[in-house]
Amino acid sequence: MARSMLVISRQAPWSGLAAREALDIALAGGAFELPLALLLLDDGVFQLSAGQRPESLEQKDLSANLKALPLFGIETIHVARDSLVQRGLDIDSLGHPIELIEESRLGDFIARFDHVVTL
Amino acid sequence: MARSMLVISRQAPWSGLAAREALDIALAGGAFELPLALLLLDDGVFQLSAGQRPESLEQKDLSANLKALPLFGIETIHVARDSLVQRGLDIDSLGHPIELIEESRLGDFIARFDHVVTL
Amino acid sequence: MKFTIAVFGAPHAPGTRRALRFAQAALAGGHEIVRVFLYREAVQTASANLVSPQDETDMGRAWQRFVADNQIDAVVCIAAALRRGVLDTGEAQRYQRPAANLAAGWALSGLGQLHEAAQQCDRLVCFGDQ
Amino acid sequence: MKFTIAVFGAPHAPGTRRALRFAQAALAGGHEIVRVFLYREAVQTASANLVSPQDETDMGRAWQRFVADNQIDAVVCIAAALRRGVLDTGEAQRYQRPAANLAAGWALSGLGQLHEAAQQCDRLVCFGDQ
Amino acid sequence: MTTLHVVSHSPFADDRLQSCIRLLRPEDGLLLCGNAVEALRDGTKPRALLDEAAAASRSIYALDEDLAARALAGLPEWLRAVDYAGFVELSCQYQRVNGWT
Amino acid sequence: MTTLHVVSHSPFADDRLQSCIRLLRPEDGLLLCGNAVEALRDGTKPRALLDEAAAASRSIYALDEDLAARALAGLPEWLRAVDYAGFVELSCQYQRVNGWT
Repeated sequence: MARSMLVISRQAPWSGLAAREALDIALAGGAFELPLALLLLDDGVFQLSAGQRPESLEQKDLSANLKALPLFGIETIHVARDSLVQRGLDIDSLGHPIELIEESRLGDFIARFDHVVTL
Repeated sequence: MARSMLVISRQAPWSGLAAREALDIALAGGAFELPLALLLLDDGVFQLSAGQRPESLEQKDLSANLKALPLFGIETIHVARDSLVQRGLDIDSLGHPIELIEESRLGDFIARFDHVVTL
Repeated sequence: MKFTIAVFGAPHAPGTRRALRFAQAALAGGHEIVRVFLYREAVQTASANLVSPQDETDMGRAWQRFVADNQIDAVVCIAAALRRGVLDTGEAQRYQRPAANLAAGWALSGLGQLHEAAQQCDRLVCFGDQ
Repeated sequence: MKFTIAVFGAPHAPGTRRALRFAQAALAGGHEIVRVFLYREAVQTASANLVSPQDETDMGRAWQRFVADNQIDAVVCIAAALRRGVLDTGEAQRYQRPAANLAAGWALSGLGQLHEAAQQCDRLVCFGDQ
Repeated sequence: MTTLHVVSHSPFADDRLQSCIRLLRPEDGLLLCGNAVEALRDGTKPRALLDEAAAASRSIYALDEDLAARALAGLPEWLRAVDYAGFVELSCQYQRVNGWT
Repeated sequence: MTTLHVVSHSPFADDRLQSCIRLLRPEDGLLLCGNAVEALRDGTKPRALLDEAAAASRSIYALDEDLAARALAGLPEWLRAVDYAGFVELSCQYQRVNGWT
């Protein structure tokens, strides 16, 4: 049976290449149809913020890559609820369908996967 | 009259090249006999910790470079007192002679210099 | 056990040295290393152009020796390497850049190589900048 | 006013782009740039080997064009560059490395050049990784 | 003798903003750019710190392109947004620039 | 199903240690290395967090070379120092390794 991988993305979308390169790991794994999940934690939740205008910083739209995840077999984006709350993001107006994970369940969630890559 | 520079070093000595490269700016300026000062702030105060053994990490002794400062005309190392206290460092057992600066005086101290470089 | 070692930090980062020491200890403990994979800033560790001061450890050289001495499968992410200017002969020609600078012993390849190694190993261990 | 611009972050760091926009705005505002000085990870911005994906801004090229178009005195710290594998022809020969990769328009020199510029300018403005 | 402090790290991940605010004087300025503008999010701890600093007569600016990229709403009245021309002007107006790199 | 978390950033400058401790379960392990071992300094806030975690049955380890380099004294009784062979053993003993890179 294929080994599963969790990619934990902890960086804001405008911090250089970190968020993009985390997502690239997920997309590459999805292309091989591997069992793979993405968890946005800490500043990683800023990737979900609605109405982003990456063109003001001459950046590509990371949001489009997030939207592409289902095409690569990654149906849901997992998100730490307390990271969202701490950063003042409104859970009801995010740009993407997500699955919230409570703080008390984060450890169990991580332990569901064979491998973890945190970026 | 020569313009003065304050180098603010905020990184621990074992964080890669940051602390060393901050100190190199100070030493290079000292070699030209420019009016220059060094302020250790935040994690930068770990550079003063006594009894360090850089050889356990195959690193060069940064402490020797700090000791060399007077040879380059930088007589005192300035240190933010609250950074030391917050990090549990004992002010009486530091490896170097220093001049403490109180939190309320940091802004005035910085404003004494023509230029500031923070690393 | 079978390990995959992923390195993300710059050549002179403490995490890059720690990854090497961990890899050496894994072999010494009788374990196997399926692959070493350099990603993000770590691709610079595979640059043949790094020049360390004589009294400092040359991390690029140390990794290169480890890879050669133990015949480690040593892969550098090609997308990360192109962005950061680490090119093999083929890429240097393709993009008409002055010269290849990938050190011997390393191979440029895709992120798929990280996943392939993850499929073959018991533990994937990642090391960052700190 | 006379500005010196010091850049410390990697080529793709937000701070490196911000430094360029600031420098352009300074010139547009009628100010003078005494020198641009690359230090720490920013030395990679002067690598001629950087290859950006076609739909992304090529920061190395953007800086190079700015420096050329405005005849900016553009210095890369030699000690920082050696450690990170950015070499001009002379250094590549001296250390017998495969090839020089310093982009045209940049010159390797010592930290003294940062201090010299600081002596000549009204404002030294530093940009980091973020 | 005034100083313009420039902070660009996320206040949630990094200690720079907090460290800077503690040494900011009424005559100094603070320019938020990059991820540091996230400190302006309504209802967060960093925002409370900024509100407090503004109430104590600290001058706080933000780079407009970073506000736009993040679609930040609910910006405080005390905030002054600047473009790059404004950033350059501030660098002249204050007597030194301390970039918290 | 157990996880070994590896943290190496300074707890005074960065949020990784705090974020990690909040999701650590009794069956997980936490290995401090690099500047993260500074969290062990007596009388500091990060140390209080670690003391609390240890009291709640969390297993906490530290890489011995990082303790030695910093001449850390007053180490807590609950701490287990490991060398690289021990780091490798922990990686086998726990079922996955999460490096907080």
